[in-house]
Amino acid sequence: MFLFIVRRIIQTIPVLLGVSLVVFLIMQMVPGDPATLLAGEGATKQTIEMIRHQLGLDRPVIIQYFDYVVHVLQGDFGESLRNNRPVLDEIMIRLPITIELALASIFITVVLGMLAGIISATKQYSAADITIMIVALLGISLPSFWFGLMLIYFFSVNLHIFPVAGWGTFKHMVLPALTLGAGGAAIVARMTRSSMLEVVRQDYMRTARAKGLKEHVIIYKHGLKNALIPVITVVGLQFGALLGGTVLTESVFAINGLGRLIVDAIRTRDLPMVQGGVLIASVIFVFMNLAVDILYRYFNKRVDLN
Amino acid sequence: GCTSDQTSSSATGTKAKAGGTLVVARLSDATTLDPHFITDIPSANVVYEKVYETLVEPDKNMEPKPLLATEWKQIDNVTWEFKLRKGVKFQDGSPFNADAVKTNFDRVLDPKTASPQAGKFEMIKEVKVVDDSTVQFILKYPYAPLLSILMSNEGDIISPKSIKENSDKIGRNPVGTGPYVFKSWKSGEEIKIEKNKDYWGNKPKIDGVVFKVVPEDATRLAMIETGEAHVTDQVPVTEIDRIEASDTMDLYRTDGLAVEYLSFNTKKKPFNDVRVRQAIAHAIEVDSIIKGVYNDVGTKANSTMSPKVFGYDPNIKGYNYDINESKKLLKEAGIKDGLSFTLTTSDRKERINMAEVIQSQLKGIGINVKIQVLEYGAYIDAIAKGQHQVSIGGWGNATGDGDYNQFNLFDSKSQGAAGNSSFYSNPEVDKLIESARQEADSEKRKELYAQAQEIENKDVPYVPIRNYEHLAVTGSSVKGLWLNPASYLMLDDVTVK
Amino acid sequence: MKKQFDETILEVKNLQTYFYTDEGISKAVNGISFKLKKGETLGIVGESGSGKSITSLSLLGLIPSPPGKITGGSILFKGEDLLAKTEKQMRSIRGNEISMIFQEPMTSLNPVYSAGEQIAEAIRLHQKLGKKEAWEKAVEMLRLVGIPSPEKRAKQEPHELSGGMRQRVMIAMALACHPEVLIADEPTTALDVTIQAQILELIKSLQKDLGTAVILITHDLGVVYETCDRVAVMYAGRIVEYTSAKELYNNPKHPYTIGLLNSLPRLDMDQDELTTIPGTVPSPFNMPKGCSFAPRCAHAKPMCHESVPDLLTLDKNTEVSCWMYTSQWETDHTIIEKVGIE
Amino acid sequence: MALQLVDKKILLNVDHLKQYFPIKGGILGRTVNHVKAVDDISFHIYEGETLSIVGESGCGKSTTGRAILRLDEPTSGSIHFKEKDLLSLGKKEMRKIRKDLQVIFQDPFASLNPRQTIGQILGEALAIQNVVPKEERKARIEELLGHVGLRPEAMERYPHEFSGGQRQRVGIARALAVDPKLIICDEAVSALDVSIQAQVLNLLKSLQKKFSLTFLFISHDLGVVRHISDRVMVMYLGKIVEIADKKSIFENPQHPYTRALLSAIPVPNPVHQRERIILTGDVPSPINPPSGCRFHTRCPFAIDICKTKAPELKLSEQNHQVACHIIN
Amino acid sequence: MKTEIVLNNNEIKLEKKESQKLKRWKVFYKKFKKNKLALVGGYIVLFYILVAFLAPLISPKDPFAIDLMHKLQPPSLEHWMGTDDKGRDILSRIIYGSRLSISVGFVSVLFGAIFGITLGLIAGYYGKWVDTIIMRVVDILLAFPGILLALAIISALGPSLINVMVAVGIFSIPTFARIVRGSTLSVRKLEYIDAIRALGATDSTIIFKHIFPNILSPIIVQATLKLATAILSAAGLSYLGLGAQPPSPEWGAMLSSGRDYLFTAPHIALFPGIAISTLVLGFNIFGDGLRDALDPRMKK
Ligand SMILES: Nc1ncnc2c1ncn2[C@@H]1O[C@H](COP(=O)(O)OP(=O)(O)OP(=O)(O)O)[C@@H](O)[C@H]1O
Ligand SMILES: Nc1ncnc2c1ncn2[C@@H]1O[C@H](COP(=O)(O)OP(=O)(O)OP(=O)(O)O)[C@@H](O)[C@H]1O
Ligand SMILES: [Mg+2]
Ligand SMILES: [Mg+2]
Repeated sequence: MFLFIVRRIIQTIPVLLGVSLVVFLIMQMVPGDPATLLAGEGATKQTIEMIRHQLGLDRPVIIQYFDYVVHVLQGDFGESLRNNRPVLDEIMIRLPITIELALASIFITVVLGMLAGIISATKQYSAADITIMIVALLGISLPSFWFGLMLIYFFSVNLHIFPVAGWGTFKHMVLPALTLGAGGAAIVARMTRSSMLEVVRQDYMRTARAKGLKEHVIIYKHGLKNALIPVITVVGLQFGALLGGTVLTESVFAINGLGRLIVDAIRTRDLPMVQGGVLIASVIFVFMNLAVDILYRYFNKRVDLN
Repeated sequence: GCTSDQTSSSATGTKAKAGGTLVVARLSDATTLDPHFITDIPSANVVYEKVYETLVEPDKNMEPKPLLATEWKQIDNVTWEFKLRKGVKFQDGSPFNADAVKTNFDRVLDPKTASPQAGKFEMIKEVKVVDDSTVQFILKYPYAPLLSILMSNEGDIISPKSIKENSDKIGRNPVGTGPYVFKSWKSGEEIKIEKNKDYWGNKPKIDGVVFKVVPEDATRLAMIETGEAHVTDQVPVTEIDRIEASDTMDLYRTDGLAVEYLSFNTKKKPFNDVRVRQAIAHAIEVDSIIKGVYNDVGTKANSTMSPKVFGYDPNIKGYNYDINESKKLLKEAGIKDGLSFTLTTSDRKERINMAEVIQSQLKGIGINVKIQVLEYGAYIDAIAKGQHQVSIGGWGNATGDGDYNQFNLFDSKSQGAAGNSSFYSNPEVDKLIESARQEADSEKRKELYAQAQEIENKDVPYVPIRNYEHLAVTGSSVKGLWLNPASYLMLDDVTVK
Repeated sequence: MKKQFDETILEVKNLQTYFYTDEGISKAVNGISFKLKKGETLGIVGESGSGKSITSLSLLGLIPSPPGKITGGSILFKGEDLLAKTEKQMRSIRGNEISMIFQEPMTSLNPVYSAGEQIAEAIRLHQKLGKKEAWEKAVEMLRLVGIPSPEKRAKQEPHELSGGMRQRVMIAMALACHPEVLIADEPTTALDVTIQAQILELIKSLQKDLGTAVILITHDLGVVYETCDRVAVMYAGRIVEYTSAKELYNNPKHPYTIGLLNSLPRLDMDQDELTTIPGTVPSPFNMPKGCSFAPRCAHAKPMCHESVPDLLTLDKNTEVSCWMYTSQWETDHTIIEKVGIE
Repeated sequence: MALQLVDKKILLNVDHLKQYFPIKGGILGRTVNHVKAVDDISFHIYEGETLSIVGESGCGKSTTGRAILRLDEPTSGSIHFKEKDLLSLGKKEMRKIRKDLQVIFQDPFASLNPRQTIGQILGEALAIQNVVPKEERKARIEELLGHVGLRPEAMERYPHEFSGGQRQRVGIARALAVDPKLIICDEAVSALDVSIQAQVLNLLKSLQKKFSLTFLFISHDLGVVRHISDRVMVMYLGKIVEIADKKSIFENPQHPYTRALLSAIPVPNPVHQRERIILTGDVPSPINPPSGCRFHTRCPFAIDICKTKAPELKLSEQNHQVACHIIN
Repeated sequence: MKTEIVLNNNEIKLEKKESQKLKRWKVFYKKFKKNKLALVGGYIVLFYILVAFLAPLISPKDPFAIDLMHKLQPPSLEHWMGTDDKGRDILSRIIYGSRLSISVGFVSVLFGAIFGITLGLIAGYYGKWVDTIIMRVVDILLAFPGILLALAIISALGPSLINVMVAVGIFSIPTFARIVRGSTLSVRKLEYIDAIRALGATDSTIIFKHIFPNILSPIIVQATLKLATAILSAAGLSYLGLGAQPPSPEWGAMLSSGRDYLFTAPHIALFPGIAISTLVLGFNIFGDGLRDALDPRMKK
């Protein structure tokens, strides 16, 4: 297992290099120049040139990239072009928030989703099942920004239960986590249901019955643990999607997260910031995947470690 | 393309000790708090006349008033002398004096500083210390609007101690003489400033201000409604009816210095033909844009200069809505079988809406408009490079002086990034702008600008659409807030219940 | 192998299990009857799809429902009809008095629990033992089925065990509560011959020690011969011949049984060509009207296509379901001799 | 089938064939170990005969077959088919020679593309090797179907509409389509019910006669093997332990493993009951096979030398080779 | 020969060729129909596709006609869904917008599917280092936050519906590639692939003729589900101002333009919201139904 983890971590290096190269190339393609944006309106060509030089943007592209990679390998992510702050500092402000948000929504995703899925599966084709599945599907099909604003107006403006925006306390987390977790919960519910229905057909479930076990023991003890395996995968992917997909929710709830940082950086052509943000997001994603695989292996011992 | 930057106005403290913290919700975070590097309003708004003060400040009509300088006079064409306020201390305890002023201007002008604002002070040859409380500005050439620049944000006076000790950290640790002291900045989230207990003037009534970043319009309003925030100064025009009807929110409106316009790339066919430009100007029904798109926020513009800017000429007629005239002009220009062009705009909602309405209006005279919405960075890039055919833009005015408008928008030297997005070039206009710069007599300056505007009106490189009006929403507990014409929040008299 | 069996422990009478599916009704088990005596081994043989597994699942009330349903007959276990029992009563019988080993050792164990846990679970349930005692008993059972170092193996999960070991775990699980009836549904089909020999040997010896009655389901006639006392041959949901194991080989009666024995490549003689049964098993949704073997039977007469013959008792030991042995059949020796065993 | 043993021609010669499957591991995912699925075996097949490979699951039967067909690339060794070294052929040449080497698989459900009709399946086989001109294909397909006892209408139908036995016939027809010399039958009848199995075995035998085919017949069912083979090869854990004429193997098995294997088969015949040798334990893993003779861990007769020295395949009597220290 | 005669009495009478195909469809439809929900999904999708095709015929008004005098009108007999902030008829815009939103779904999924399937097939079939390289590249795509990729692409290429499709398409590549690779791996192990290889078929024949058709079901299912995601992603991009160019009535753009009127004129956001949700819902349950109907194990 240890070897497996180490190997996986080593394997991420080329992936991350690839990510940084893609970011770099894309940012070269994107029209718009950080210096012009920095200079503000009405700046003269000389001013813009001076800023370009200051930022080192007048060097050949290849050199810029190599320089970047060399620095990153030394743990130096550079400084924001926009506000000259170390990229890593800026990211570290957002990272905990993003992770908290992601965890809170994953919590909602898992708890709501699995509960609904199990109820649905054990009562297949009942009214409860159909209702849950329709609600779940609605959950998937609502655009998150819309859902978020609706939640704000209902729970914050009208009922004054939760604060509108910001981050920090438990109350702050509820609405964003709900907004972000709802779609995932719906997916998890459906996955749990179908996985559960699949497991119910397995031979070992028949063995359990042949032992004379009670039905709920069969479902929850023998079934659920096996049904979890595909659910874990989905939850993992969902978590990955959360890291990138939080931008809208972060905007709606004014959460100072990584997603917004990266989007803002793209908008201001703040290359080091985009690079750093995307790299860190990728690292998290990769580690998430790793965690999922480890969990997966924990639940599914049949998978060999290769 | 939004509008622009700085103007002035000042926060002279008031008495009353109401206390409380004012929470301001706004679209974006500051980038730096170093006035020599600030190029955007969200940054300037935090420090301008709050943490820092300028030598002179603008009043509600953009007229200069004493602030750190108590009086000033023009000694000759190129020499201005300022008497400084005595007994003022910076927030770090260092004294405010002539040396401090000199240190500031030396810094911004030093090429090593690489300040993007250096260009604005380019006419200054040197700042001379006469005595501890007197300085002289020696200019390279006569420059009438000097005061207007000194009273804008880039004229903020920074503590000389911090300039000397950590010049490159000022962006994060602003120290000035103002009524508020910088407290903290959580990047991307909020900036806090606190009442300056040792302020030389009238101390603020509130304990401090928090500037919170809330990107979503609807969320900002929701925060005002629930009392989570007290002020927001970016308000969708579509919400004003609701705000006015609400008893938890108050709407504040004030005329701005900016103008929105349609800009033709006069280098590109067929817009190099003045008749085509005139034809289009006649085909746009501005009133319905202002009502339909802007919900009557702002007024119909006749010039690219707003009425509040020095040099504005109310006699310019502009182009009336006249389809027949328009068709006739097009015919004269030899355009028979219709005209198609791309209208480029940035991704601001109102601008897009405006583009759609213009598109539908021009359809009336057989002009086929394709709308191209570009993300801000790409938009700036396209305009600077002159890749657009026709664009929607706006020009604010950091100083309230006509030069800032005329020079950037019309002078041949400003083509592209510097502001002249129509790539307009008319030697006559160039000359008028140059002379107005150097003319000390304000009546004569006004006359020169009037002449320039007359020509520009005839040439229509821009079709002026709307004079800005700034909106702010406050919670009903907030009293005494005002916005100056450059859209800065003025907090001198603010109280929060 | 001469044993004396007296007490009937399980009696199945005219059991019918149908599946109601989209394509139609599948009469998987279509009226079968047999008896199982204490300590006896009954073999059920038949080709794939003949209803062997469904028969065994019916006995335990484990038919997947829907679409399956027991539509008739009775299952008397120690004189009581299992079909009349509640689900709760059935649970106390399953795994306790009647237990089962399944066809697929690879998939019949829950992959996420250790072997020991899975055995101990049944013990705790039925014998009301504590966690620790149950575990010890489970280890004991593993030792009994011949797993070396059972303490260690008990802690391992199914994927760490070989196929043969898994099947032993299944057996240990089934025998843990000393059931009176053990149903083994093709317990060795998935295993290699040398392992199969081990497992069959094990079942035989355990049966001798514990006195359990066994129903052994298989399609391997050799296994039946070596392991069983009596045999029921199933074809398309029915028992076509019910006799002692010896009798089956020495003197098969039903044309299907005869055909089956003939198709088997023999280890003891050279054949240039195998005798085959023509055609294939009829589709369960499309059963012939009369005897279901009639379309493949070389002797079939019009009457065979008309109606199904009852199970006919030929002598004390043998029952057969074939018109040939009824009085209605005008014996035609030529045909019988032709297909008769060489 | 009385074979003329005198002038037998070797059709296929396998020499020191090894097939190791790498096991990836370690930090960099390098190959850390191998599954020694087939470990240095040599044998040959005569033209027109049926050679069977028997042995327990995982002993390398299929791997041998697949290596001959180059479905997997063998690790080392050589395979000569009609004097040509298959392993040195290029991709194109190999494709050509595939005409002579065909295969029939075990699973009647997995061995036909469910989305093609029988006609398409056979037609494609004909097209790939361009056996007959396009116009004649249909007639040829009908002929092939006739050979395997299916009616021409079967052409229009999909595999799922057939029973297992019928599908297996289609598989046989596909193999026959290209007029092969050698057909490898990998458990070709194992999945079939006895009554159907007999039909297919008969068919294979009659086709062999008709088209003078050579079979490499892989099976674990000794009854079937005895029925169909001329010679039998017994494998254990990637090695050949015994190879001999059918008669010799079944009447006079020499290797302890062969004997155990034969004795383990339940036989419904009281006369032929042998004394059963019950082997203990499981087949060891082919990743770390036991040293010396691979069977020594389960062999009731193992002596010291068995643990250290691997026995070689030696002629014990005419046409009968055994790899065992005790015998040799 | 015995066996030849044997099969005659056993062979089922052959129906005509057409009816064979028909029968397969019928079986599929029968299974599919069982799932009432899926059927509803299918009908919803069909309904929207019809609407898209018939847009010019059924749309009551000109979807582009701006009428600032009658803006923000609530639903009425004249305007069934009211008018938007420029006085355009929302119903007509939704009708025309169905063309855009459905094409966004289809084109982007097609784009993602073509690349994803090709990559997945190649990786799965050839294995070894080819697989390693392709899957690492796919990992990069997967690790790359989707919306950022879109943002970057659109910033680079300029916003337009086509570029939205490209962007959304690109981030559905990994999903397709992974699914296809997995399925390819399992199909590749099947004996008929070895059989056709033993016959001497070329790799491309094997991949495209034998593997591809047999992994279609998971692809189709994935595609219907992705269609739903794609439409939502496009809406999300519109919200960020990166979607369709005005005045095109793409639903996501309509929805996000309505967010300024959530309280003053909620119908502006409501109707496109409903349109998106129902279409996405339709695709989702249709996809689920397909999965069940195409899954041979789901006999029910
Ligand atoms: N869940 C089910 N739904 C519908 N039909 C079923 C189901 N399970 C079994 N059947 C049918 O019942 C019949 C008997 O099946 P059964 O499993 O008892 O056969 P078997 O004799 O055990 O065969 P095998 O040797 O293959 O295990 C078959 O025709 C099968 O199609
Ligand atoms: N592609 C492969 N990669 C790794 N190991 C393999 C591969 N193919 C076969 N093996 C291993 O090689 C050994 C021999 O396998 P092979 O399939 O030849 O056995 P077999 O004798 O045909 O068994 P069976 O009777 O089960 O078909 C087994 O241990 C198997 O796990
Ligand atoms: Mg069975
Ligand atoms: Mg094999």
